[in-house]
Amino acid sequence: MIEQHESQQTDSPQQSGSATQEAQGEQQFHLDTVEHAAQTPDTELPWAELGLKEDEYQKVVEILGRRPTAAELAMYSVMWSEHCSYKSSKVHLRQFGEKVSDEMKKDLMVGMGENAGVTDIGDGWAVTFKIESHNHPSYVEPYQGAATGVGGIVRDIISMGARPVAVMDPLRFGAIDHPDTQRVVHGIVAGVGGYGNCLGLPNIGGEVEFDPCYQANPLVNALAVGVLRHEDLRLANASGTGNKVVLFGARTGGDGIGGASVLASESFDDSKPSKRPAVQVGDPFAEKVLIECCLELFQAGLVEGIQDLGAAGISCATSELASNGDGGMHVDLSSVLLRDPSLTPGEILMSESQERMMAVVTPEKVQDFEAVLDKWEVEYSWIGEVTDTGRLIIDWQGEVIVDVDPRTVAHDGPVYERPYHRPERQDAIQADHFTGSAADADRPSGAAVKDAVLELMASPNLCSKDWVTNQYDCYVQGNTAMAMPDDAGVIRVDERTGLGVALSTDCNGRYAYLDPYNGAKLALAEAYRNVATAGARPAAVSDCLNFGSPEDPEVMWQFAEAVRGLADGCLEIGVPVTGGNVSLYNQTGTEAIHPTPVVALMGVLDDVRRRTPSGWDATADGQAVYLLGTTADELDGSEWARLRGHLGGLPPQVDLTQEKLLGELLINMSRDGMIDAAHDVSEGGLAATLAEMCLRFGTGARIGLGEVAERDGVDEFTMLFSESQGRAVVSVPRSEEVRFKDMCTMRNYPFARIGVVDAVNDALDLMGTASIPLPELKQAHESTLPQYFG
Amino acid sequence: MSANTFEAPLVADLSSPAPDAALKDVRVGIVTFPGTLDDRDAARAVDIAGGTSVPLWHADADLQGVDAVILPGGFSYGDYLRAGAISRFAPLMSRIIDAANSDDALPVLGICNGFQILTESHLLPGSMIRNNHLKFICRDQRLRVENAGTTWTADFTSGQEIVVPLKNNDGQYVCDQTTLDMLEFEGRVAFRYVGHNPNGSLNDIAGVTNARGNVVGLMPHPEHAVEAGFGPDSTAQGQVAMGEGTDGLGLFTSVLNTLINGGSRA
Amino acid sequence: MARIVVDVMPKPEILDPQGKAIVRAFPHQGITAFSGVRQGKRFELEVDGEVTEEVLATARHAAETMLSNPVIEDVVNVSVIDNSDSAEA
Amino acid sequence: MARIVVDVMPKPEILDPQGKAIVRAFPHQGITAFSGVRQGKRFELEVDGEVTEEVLATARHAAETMLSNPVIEDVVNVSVIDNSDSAEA
Ligand SMILES: Nc1ncnc2c1ncn2[C@@H]1O[C@H](COP(=O)(O)OP(=O)(O)O)[C@@H](O)[C@H]1O
Ligand SMILES: [Mg+2]
Repeated sequence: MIEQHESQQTDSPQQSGSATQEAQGEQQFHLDTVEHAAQTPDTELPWAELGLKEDEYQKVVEILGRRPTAAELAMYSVMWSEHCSYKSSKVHLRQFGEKVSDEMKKDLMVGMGENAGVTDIGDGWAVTFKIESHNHPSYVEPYQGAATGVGGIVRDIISMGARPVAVMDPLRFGAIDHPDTQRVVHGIVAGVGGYGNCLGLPNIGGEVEFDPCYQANPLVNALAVGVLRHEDLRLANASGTGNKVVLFGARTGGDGIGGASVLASESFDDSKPSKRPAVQVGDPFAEKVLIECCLELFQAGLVEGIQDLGAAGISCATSELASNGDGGMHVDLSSVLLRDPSLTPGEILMSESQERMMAVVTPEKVQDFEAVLDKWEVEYSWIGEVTDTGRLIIDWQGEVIVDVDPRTVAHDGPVYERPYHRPERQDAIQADHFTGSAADADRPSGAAVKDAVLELMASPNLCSKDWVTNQYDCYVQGNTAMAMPDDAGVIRVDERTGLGVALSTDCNGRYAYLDPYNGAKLALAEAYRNVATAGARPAAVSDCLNFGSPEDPEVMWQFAEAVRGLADGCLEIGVPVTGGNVSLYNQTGTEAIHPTPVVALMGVLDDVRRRTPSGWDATADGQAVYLLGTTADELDGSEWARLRGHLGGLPPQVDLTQEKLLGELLINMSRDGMIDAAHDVSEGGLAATLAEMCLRFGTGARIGLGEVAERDGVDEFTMLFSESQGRAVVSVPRSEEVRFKDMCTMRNYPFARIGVVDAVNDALDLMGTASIPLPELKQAHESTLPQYFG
Repeated sequence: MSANTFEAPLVADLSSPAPDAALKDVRVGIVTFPGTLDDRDAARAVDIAGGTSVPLWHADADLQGVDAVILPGGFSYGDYLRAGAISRFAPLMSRIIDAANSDDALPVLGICNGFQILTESHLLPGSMIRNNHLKFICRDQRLRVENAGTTWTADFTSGQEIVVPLKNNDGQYVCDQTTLDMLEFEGRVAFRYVGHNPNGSLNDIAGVTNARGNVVGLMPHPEHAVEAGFGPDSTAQGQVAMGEGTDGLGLFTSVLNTLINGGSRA
Repeated sequence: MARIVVDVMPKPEILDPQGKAIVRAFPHQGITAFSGVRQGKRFELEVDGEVTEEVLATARHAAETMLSNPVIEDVVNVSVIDNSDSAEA
Repeated sequence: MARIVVDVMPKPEILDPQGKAIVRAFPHQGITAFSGVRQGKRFELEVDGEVTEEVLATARHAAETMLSNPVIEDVVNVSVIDNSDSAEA
């Protein structure tokens, strides 16, 4: 790329640069200063190579009133990239801020737009959480891509002033038997574990799905949650003229600027390495130290504002800190500590080296600040100070190379109204129902149901995920009240009172493919249900929207529909979106992934000891098993349809008013001790729910579905495998049955007694149909991943 | 408790206060190295057992007069080079090594990374290498207490089984044949894996003790099985309600009781 | 029995957290002679018969495809150790 | 700038799980020339000035005390690489 650029542009700044360089002797780079830029308006810059469109470049020129310097070009190009500026998605994401009621805002301390949203959970405690993608890097180098994905999201949480307390990892892989899936699965799982385990953050949940649409496009979404006292809240702003700006943590190297090596044209030194690493290597140990160091800084009140360094590195941190504060900052880039001394100023501004933070410190606290960093042996350098000029000015070896209004870099990026339209094939897709299709030829009945359930529970998407989750530490910190394989992860926040939070991440990409609007609502519904089954009151949403190319109007339609659906859904169910992340261009050639809007939902528990497990144990012997909700023929997009190679029709109906009602029931019943176990019905239908509840603690049940099937007007097969929403299975102690039934009746929620817990027979007995011995079920459930991955 | 507890053993005049109050006077230092993860968990375990936890910093030169020391789990220095290899050189480690080897026989427990630090420091024989399956593993593990005569196992009976979490990358215990014979002959295998050897450790060894029984190291994490609701789903007796397993508590009560009832068993 | 040695190092431009941790620990041991450390891997492949050109080619192939990750590592050496009992001193 | 190489290998009598996994994976890649694999570590120590006997002695000392654990590992090589830009080929 470099050679190409140099040979093409014989008239470029290099020419004049060579002369200057000779004159300056020691000067290694030709420095494209602001002054020089003003004098050489006609110089061509490699804006296209840096990913800017012509009109975007013209806008930069217009903003500055001159051509940008090479360093300014570097800043604008990374900050105006899709990843940093949300230029394709912004117009849609606005709905998350618009479709909110006052009630939803009640507990919101920090909403969208900051590093992560913050929710008041009472008693002076607040919780911050966010989910982000690291999809593309994880395909290139699975271990490091996944590891640095975890590292990045954790830094977002620290930058709010919070202590990170847990992580989660929704993952999507290609077909389980595809040759490349081995590499990707091993690398990504080891990477998530390698980083998270080393940070001492319990992994409390996530997802694993295999589908050919994710071939060459695995999804690695990472969630981190942190807790803080209200008074410890920190924001990313640089205020207080004269305050010092410090960069600390790892040194800056050439990481993550591979694609932008075109900037090497700043240099004339041929010996300069032309290769910049395309892959970032994480150093979880450095990040662990950084966490403890930051927490000590917060505790001692030593920082005014703080910002993590993620995408776009110093460009992002300086322009965001400056534009969110008093609006001015003066930085000397020469003081940045480098791992690779050959980096040019533009590269330093763009570098995405991991494990770095930037903070604003008042002059009188500088010494104390340094003492804390020295204690933790964290490297730092003071790189500038806050000014009241309204300008972000960056020097390099005594010369001004950047002089911009920081808002224009950080906030005034381009906004696209990308065209979108409903795909023509969507009607045909939605008309192709499973029931009655060729794939629906042989519905199992009678004794054959046993093999059907075993096949379902052994399938890649419903099999036990232990092979993955056993590689994650769920115990560290000693506050994990619940984790895999239960419906939600539960973390204690206050050791005295037991106050805590529950989290779940969910998305069914097949539903979203059939109907992106309702697919997004269904993801929300499932996350909501999972948190409520755990006994927690849903409080806040974060999302990670994984889609194909926004330049494809049909993909853009999927995106627009999903955002509309999620925003409408959140308003209906009364939980605000507090932040999230968009990942576009997840496609190979013209084939986009299924739209995958992952919803992460956080709920609050007054006492985490009261959380409800997703299965019954032997002490529950004889307890009544109830099904809440009703079942219809909704097999389109189901796991059963997937087993038979079918994807078409319409996803299950979603009624968020009903979901909310169900949630309230589950929360109240848990609090009042009316239920000992609860598990929602989702992928795989009632069959999967019952199987999982038996397998949770290895205790069986006797179930009769005849009556309830008759009530709902469906056959037993549909009863077992349909994925109708608004359902959960609970076990109720005999002494509580009257109260339980009264509560359902009072709230007018459909319920049916479908059986009893049976600790004696060691089987899931579908009476009159089939009996499945638990050892056989367990074997089927647990063998699949080890069989493929060892 | 101030001054030097080794010169003035706790036993001396602790007959009057209630036993609980006496335990409270035992100060157990928990060392934090850069990258230590389970320090707060170990401190919580000591406090739940009735003692008083005292945070210690690896770079300090002073043991603050603690009566016992725990080197907790984690990835000190990222486990770079070898697990425990860099921490072993911390200033506080020299103090701990001296005190453990001195006549006062300071009780020292190394859990997981702490165990690795103890072998790197040669306070305990052998070493840990990568798990034989090459993966990090987190599971609830059944163990047998083989030696109930150490400072850290006195509240158990020999042969008693417990269930505590195990979580590590490098948990495979190895040593040469002579050392292995010696450990077995002298009864210095403190804990053994039961039912399933999770990492390929020689002779199913999960933990060992030094000859005097004051220094014990083990790979599994007893501090994650001390508080009902936040531990394993089972105990050695069988299944319990979710998270209710507290079989690990015995290690922490052992040291407190041993110190109160007459110092270490040197 | 002969052995082939394969040496793999992290690419120079790639962060090497292990090397970094070691070089920062050295001064605490009074070791100040080294300004940088990088940690790589050394593999010893045992060959039962003779080390022919073909076997060496196979070793090079294994080094590039399995023993190293070309995205972040370089194979810096593939060579034969002759004496079978002790490595080069 | 010169570099000193330190090579550390697991002791022959100690199990080497990583080497074992590699030798088992080889046949799946059609590689059958090797009957055993052992994986060790290679350290490159950067020396700013000249590599004196003293510096080399320090390297040996570091190799024995820190870079290897004598219970499970042997230092099999401490030597100087001369050219500063590329490792031995
Ligand atoms: N990658 C992962 N990391 C951690 N936990 C996971 C992962 N994948 C699945 N799990 C856990 O396994 C359990 C089953 O997953 P899933 O069937 O997707 O749950 P649900 O249907 O309740 O959303 C849940 O507890 C989930 O959190
Ligand atoms: Mg669920």
